[in-house]
Amino acid sequence: MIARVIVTPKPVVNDPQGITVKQGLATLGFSEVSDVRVGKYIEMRLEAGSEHEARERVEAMCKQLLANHVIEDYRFDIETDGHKRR
Amino acid sequence: MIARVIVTPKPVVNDPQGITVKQGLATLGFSEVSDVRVGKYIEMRLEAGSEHEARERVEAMCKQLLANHVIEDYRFDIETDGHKRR
Amino acid sequence: MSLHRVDERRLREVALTPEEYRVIVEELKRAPNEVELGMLGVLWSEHCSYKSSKALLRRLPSSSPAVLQGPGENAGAVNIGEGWAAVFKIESHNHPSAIEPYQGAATGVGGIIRDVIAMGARPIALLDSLRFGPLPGSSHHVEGVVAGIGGYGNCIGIPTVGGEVYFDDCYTNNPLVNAMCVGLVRVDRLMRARAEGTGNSLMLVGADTGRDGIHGASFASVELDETSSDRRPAVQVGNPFLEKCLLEACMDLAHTDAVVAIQDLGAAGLTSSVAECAGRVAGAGAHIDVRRVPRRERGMSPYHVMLSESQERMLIVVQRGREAEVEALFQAWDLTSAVIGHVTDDGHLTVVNGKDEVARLPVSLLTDGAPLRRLIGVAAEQPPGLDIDALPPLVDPGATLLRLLASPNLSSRRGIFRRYDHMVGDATVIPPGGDAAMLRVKGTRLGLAVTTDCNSRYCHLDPHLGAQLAVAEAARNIVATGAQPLAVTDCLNFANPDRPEVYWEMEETVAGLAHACRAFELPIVSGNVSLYNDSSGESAIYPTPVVGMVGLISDYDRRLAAGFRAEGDFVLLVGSSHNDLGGSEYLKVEHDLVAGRPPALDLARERAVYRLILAAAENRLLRSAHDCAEGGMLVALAECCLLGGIGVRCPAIRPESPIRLDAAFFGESPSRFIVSLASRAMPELQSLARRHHVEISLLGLAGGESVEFEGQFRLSLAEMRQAWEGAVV
Amino acid sequence: MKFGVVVFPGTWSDRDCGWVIDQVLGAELQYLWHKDADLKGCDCIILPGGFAYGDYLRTGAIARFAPVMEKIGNFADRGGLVWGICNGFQILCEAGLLPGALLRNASLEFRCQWTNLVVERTDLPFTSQCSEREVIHVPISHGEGNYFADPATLSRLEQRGQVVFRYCDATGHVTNSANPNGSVHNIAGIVNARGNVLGMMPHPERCSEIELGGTDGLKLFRSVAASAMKVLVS
Ligand SMILES: Nc1ncnc2c1ncn2[C@@H]1O[C@H](COP(=O)(O)OP(=O)(O)O)[C@@H](O)[C@H]1O
Ligand SMILES: [Mg+2]
Repeated sequence: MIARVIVTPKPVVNDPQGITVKQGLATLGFSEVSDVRVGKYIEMRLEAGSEHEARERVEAMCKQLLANHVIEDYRFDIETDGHKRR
Repeated sequence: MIARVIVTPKPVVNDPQGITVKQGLATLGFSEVSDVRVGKYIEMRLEAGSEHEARERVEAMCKQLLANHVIEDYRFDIETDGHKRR
Repeated sequence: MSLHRVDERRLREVALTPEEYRVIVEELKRAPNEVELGMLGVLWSEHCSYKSSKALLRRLPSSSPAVLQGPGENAGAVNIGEGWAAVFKIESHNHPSAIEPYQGAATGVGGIIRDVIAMGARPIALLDSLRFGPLPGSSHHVEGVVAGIGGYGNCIGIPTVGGEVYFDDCYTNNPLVNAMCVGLVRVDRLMRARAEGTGNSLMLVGADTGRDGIHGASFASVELDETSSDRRPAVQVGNPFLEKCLLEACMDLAHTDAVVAIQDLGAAGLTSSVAECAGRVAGAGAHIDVRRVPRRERGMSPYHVMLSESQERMLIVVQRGREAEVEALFQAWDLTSAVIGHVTDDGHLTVVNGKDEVARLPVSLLTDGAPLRRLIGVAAEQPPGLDIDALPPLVDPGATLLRLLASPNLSSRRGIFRRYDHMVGDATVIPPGGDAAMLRVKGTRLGLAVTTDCNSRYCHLDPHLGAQLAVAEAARNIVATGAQPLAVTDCLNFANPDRPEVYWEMEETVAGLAHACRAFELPIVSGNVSLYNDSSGESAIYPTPVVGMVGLISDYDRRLAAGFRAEGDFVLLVGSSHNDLGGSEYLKVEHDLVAGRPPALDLARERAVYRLILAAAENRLLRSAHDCAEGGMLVALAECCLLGGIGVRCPAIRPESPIRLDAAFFGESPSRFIVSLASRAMPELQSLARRHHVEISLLGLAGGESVEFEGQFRLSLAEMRQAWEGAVV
Repeated sequence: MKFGVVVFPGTWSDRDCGWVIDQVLGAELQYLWHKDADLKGCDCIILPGGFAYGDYLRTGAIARFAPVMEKIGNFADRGGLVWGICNGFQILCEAGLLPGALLRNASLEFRCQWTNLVVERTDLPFTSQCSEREVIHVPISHGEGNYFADPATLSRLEQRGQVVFRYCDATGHVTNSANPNGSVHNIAGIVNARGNVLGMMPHPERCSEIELGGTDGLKLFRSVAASAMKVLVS
């Protein structure tokens, strides 16, 4: 299976990287962009008995390692097809 | 509108971060994970006349700034509801 | 002999000429197979074989009583006393950095560190010599390269203590990124990468092998053109964390005597490291099985494995039967290691894939077989002359000084070096920002001064003289710290040597380097050559022979920094000034001219000035010393003030004819220093100067918050600092 | 007095801390390997600077799971002295031994430079040799030293006086321009409520000898050496 995790800075955390990207875009003429947040994307290939099980494991990975709850939120989806396709 | 861009290291490119995270997960007992790639997630709020136009603009942003096409691939989706919701 | 048919395109792919192919067939008495062709292609590339420069490099002096290891190993080594050897080398990563600035620069740093590790030394310092097109156009490259160097050096924990940055149109399409690494090792622990002992095991340690960078070496040996970006997958991504573990594990190897040699994997990966290691021992060969090479990806062919340039890998030659000891040392750092083959005595590099032989080539054919290229040098057109009398007189020296301080070639580099950890190691006793940096050798009083220097505008105007001036400037920077110049490493960056004027520049440069190094009794113990720095034949770079130099002081307590230290100190100019405006930054900034001859260099005078400064430092007469370089006396004086936070008051300068006022202030005559000293030390310095036949003249008194030449101009330190620190990023 | 200096893969200030403890301070030094399950009788544990596990994902994220960290957590719970410097501070935050987190510098650039710190607590085992509101001169070297805590945590920290060091100008004024990384309230170092776990971004081990530009860092090492005698680890 494939898990796709997205980790984003919490809204209260200021995101200097997002601000810089926004400025960079403006300099390049993309002034239609009013807000940018930069986060992380983590793609994992994993074995699991069921989608439910995978979901529980990935949830645990996010809690323990992939995101820091003081500053970050996370969300993810699981693709079971990926498993079948292999 | 909201654009959600995912930038990932190209498949042939070495991803030290992914390798290290995979090892970290294994140490924590998540040995079912066989592969990890770490990339960037960029969420942008932007104005555009149409979804089509937004798509073209975001494509240009990715090419020019958001992704380094030497070592990275990108993909994105556009949420027009986001616009309506505001 | 009938030429075996080979696809022309295939030959181009591996960057071999039909003539070279003919030599290969003749030597092998058969056609090489695909894998062999690839292996020969990379090892015969300019980058690995030095086929265009080898003949020239032999002219460089490489010995002195201090030399423990000259050219031919992964890095040079000199004895610095108290049982210690300093190990160092400089290397280019120009082409990769042009394509991908961050990773190109980062992996350049990673590569040069491994060369030092291979000598058994612990790396203690990095330097970076950089050249870009003018700002702001080049800022993307500058940002990427600086971030990449910092990204690698900061993470691995080796301080980046020095370097240089220049901007010129000629580097717009061909930025130069040269990195130097300095290490320390006990003299009796100095390693050599020699595959000794038939039957000994070859172990590959560190990163798993992926498909990255295949043909990187050949890539560095051709000009960049429009299709270069299509080859971008050749660019590798560095992993400084892994290299840090590799570094520590290699240091731990000193705890066992099971290790015969360490060799890094750089350009041309496994092929070159195994061939080089075997090539250093007469008659030695190697047998390796690609199947035993740990992979990062599936589906890799023997060809891929042999040519991969995956970073952060080392080859270790281990005594047979003791592999487990070595494996355990790497295991402790969570690093994989694998026995991939063994040393043989058949003089061949044999590659098998399990049971199948996939390549078998004489080691000597790989390492020394490339036919040297006979190139012809034809003197380049004389650059424009300079009619100094036609230059308008200097009106407002203060305003000119401000413009020069703000010129990107002269401005403060703090915006760059504060992005580098230059303190880790607790050894940096002179930080970046002045002349040479200095590292103490912990546990002793020894100090190592390190610098890289080259004014390529001089080299463009006169490569022979320019090369000498580069050596002199490096030595002057070392001497300014109170250290004695000890040895040199050089990185020769040139355009396409097939062009006669470029090859002529190379000949002249090497002759100039050799001449100056002989005069200063400085051996060149290591180096690197980077050619084809011209995109599509246009916009060739200036000849850029970067000189990396190491100097020694027996007690770092006597070191000198550039900044003024105390109000009321005498400020002196050591050496004499001439009408040396040719090639100066003043001409470029104020008159938009790159013209004339570089300043004349009298090597004997230059040495006399070194002796004076070193004797004065030895006797603790001086409180500061700074060499005069680009921007001349006044810029040097301004730097002394800005670095020390103390101004200077001077009587007006009224040079005697024929010396012009602009030349007195901004001319770039070599063999000059600005020093400061307590007034009571003056008589002693005067007699010392007389004894060394060096002219010294009192410029003024340190003190206050401004630089003032009475009746000529006065600038506050604050406005000078604003100009100086505002320019570069 | 025995200092334990923890070594993770990717740590690099271990040798500098070791040098100061051993060669400058003359105290007993014990390196602790990240896989160690025993603190070997150390009185103060230093988590030094570096890029443990490359700081991949987040600074300190992987390091905090090292076996030695569990022991260090227990040791801290019993009142043992734990001192995180730079990467060590980041690891302590990740491990939850200190509140908050360290974000990327506001400039998005790595910064290696000297800073001034005003010492706001001198009643701690780490700062007893400093004087009240003394300004000390200590270098930083980090890309992610931008201290962040949510408003509630922040006000709790301030109320309880847990801010030990703040970036300031040469005269001790806490100003925006003296803040090198964007940290909230110019915070450079904090201590836990009990006062036995200190985290700081600046590097005292880089300024403990005059030839390196200053000796203010040695005051902190001396403080620990002096006060460790008084701390009873139950
Ligand atoms: N310009 C030069 N001056 C002196 N020695 C040089 C020069 N260029 C290369 N060398 C020496 O030639 C040898 C091969 O260089 P290189 O291929 O760059 O080394 P490596 O394989 O370690 O990267 C080295 O010993 C190097 O020091
Ligand atoms: Mg200088």
